[in-house]
Amino acid sequence: MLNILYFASLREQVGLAHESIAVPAVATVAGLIETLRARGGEWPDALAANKPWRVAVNQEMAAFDTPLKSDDEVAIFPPVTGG
Amino acid sequence: MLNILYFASLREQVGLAHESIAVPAVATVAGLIETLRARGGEWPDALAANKPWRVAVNQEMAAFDTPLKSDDEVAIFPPVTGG
Amino acid sequence: MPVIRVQTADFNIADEIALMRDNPAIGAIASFIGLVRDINDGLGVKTLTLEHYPAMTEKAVAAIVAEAEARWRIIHCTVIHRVGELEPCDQVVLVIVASAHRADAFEACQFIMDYLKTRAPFWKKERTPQSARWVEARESDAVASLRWRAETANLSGDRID
Amino acid sequence: MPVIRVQTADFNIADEIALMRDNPAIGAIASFIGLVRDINDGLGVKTLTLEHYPAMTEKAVAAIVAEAEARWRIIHCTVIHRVGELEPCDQVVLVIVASAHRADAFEACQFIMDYLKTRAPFWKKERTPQSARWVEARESDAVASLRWRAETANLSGDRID
Repeated sequence: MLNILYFASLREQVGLAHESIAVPAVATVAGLIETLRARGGEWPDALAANKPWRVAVNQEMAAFDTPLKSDDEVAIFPPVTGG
Repeated sequence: MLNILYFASLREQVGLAHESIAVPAVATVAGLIETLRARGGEWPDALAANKPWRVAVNQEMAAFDTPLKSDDEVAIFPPVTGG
Repeated sequence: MPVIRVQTADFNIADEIALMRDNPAIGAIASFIGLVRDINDGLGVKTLTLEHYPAMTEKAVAAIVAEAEARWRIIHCTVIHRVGELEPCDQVVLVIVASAHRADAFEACQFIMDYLKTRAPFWKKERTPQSARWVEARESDAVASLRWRAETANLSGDRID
Repeated sequence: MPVIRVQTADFNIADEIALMRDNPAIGAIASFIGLVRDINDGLGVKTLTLEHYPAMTEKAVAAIVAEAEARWRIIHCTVIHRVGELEPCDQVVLVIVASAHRADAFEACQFIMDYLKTRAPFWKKERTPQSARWVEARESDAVASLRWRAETANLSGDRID
């Protein structure tokens, strides 16, 4: 299972802080994003291609083609605004 | 009278922290420097043309042609090293 | 070892500097404190809530500090970032860099702040009398962060003591 | 009004920041502390004595701060410079600049330090076990100071928040 985390405005928009998803369907970050968008509701808008959301895999910033494996922790969030 | 001050290594070299000099002979910074060099002893070396001494007139950095008048405070010192 | 802390509690810059200062090789300490402003884009801010991604935060900050240590001659570095609810005038972030010479300290401190703004997983939510909204990332912060890449080519050039 | 002090006593950076911090327009405080190092050009420094030109010092520092205030958006500025006899690890100088945004604070703080090094009438004498000698001005400090002239042309360019 992948452990998925959502933060900040994205968390509020999808109404979910974390969830678990089976791996087979989502072998890369791109695949995971497609799977989430396909849920409909707020998801296609929250993860729209023209929005600046970011993905981290196992606490490291990831790219669209970053592969995913079982037990990975995937975080999806808007651009950071700390400091 | 001009009030002349010497600081740091220059003060130690000429062995003098301050003195007063009559104005007429020294109408510019350049004239004052010439007058001091003419004393001989440590003075020509301390105020040698190739040394990086600086001059302030009335607490503002001055140039060779800065005019001097009665009661001016003239300070002569090596490049600053604070901070 | 750098000091990296994420905490709800306030911090005292003098206490943090005192912890590193007993080293006569240090000639320069540059530091930065970020504070909550009451005005952001013209709205009156009443509170600012900082959310973060706990598992990633210290790792991300440590990576930023490690990059600074690879680029500049740093003797000690402290980064403290607060989370939770803050008010105007509250301290948000503290970066301290100690070096032999001031150019290293100043540049590394500025680099760490620029990268914290664009690479560390913190998010700010502002509450004004009218509403609550997530602060949007600034283009200017992205630009500030990118300029360090452009400067990489000059790294072996003249240094200022 | 900027705070400018020349004193023999030590200072506490947190106390000085506390005096200016109660202003919710301030978002960024950049600061710098210069410390006495025990090694300078390979010699073991035991004491460092700072001489200055009392009548000129505060005037010169005030002129440097005024120039920084003309170049950057500064909300508050503090400069404290110690004189007299100091030892390794002692604090020598403190510069604090508070602004709305960090680029102004960082740049103004660095500018003030560069100009203090080349324009304020302080002189350092080091005592080592072998001897006493006046510290020579560094070419690198002159270079650091001159670069701000070169950058003047860019002052109206992009600013970083």
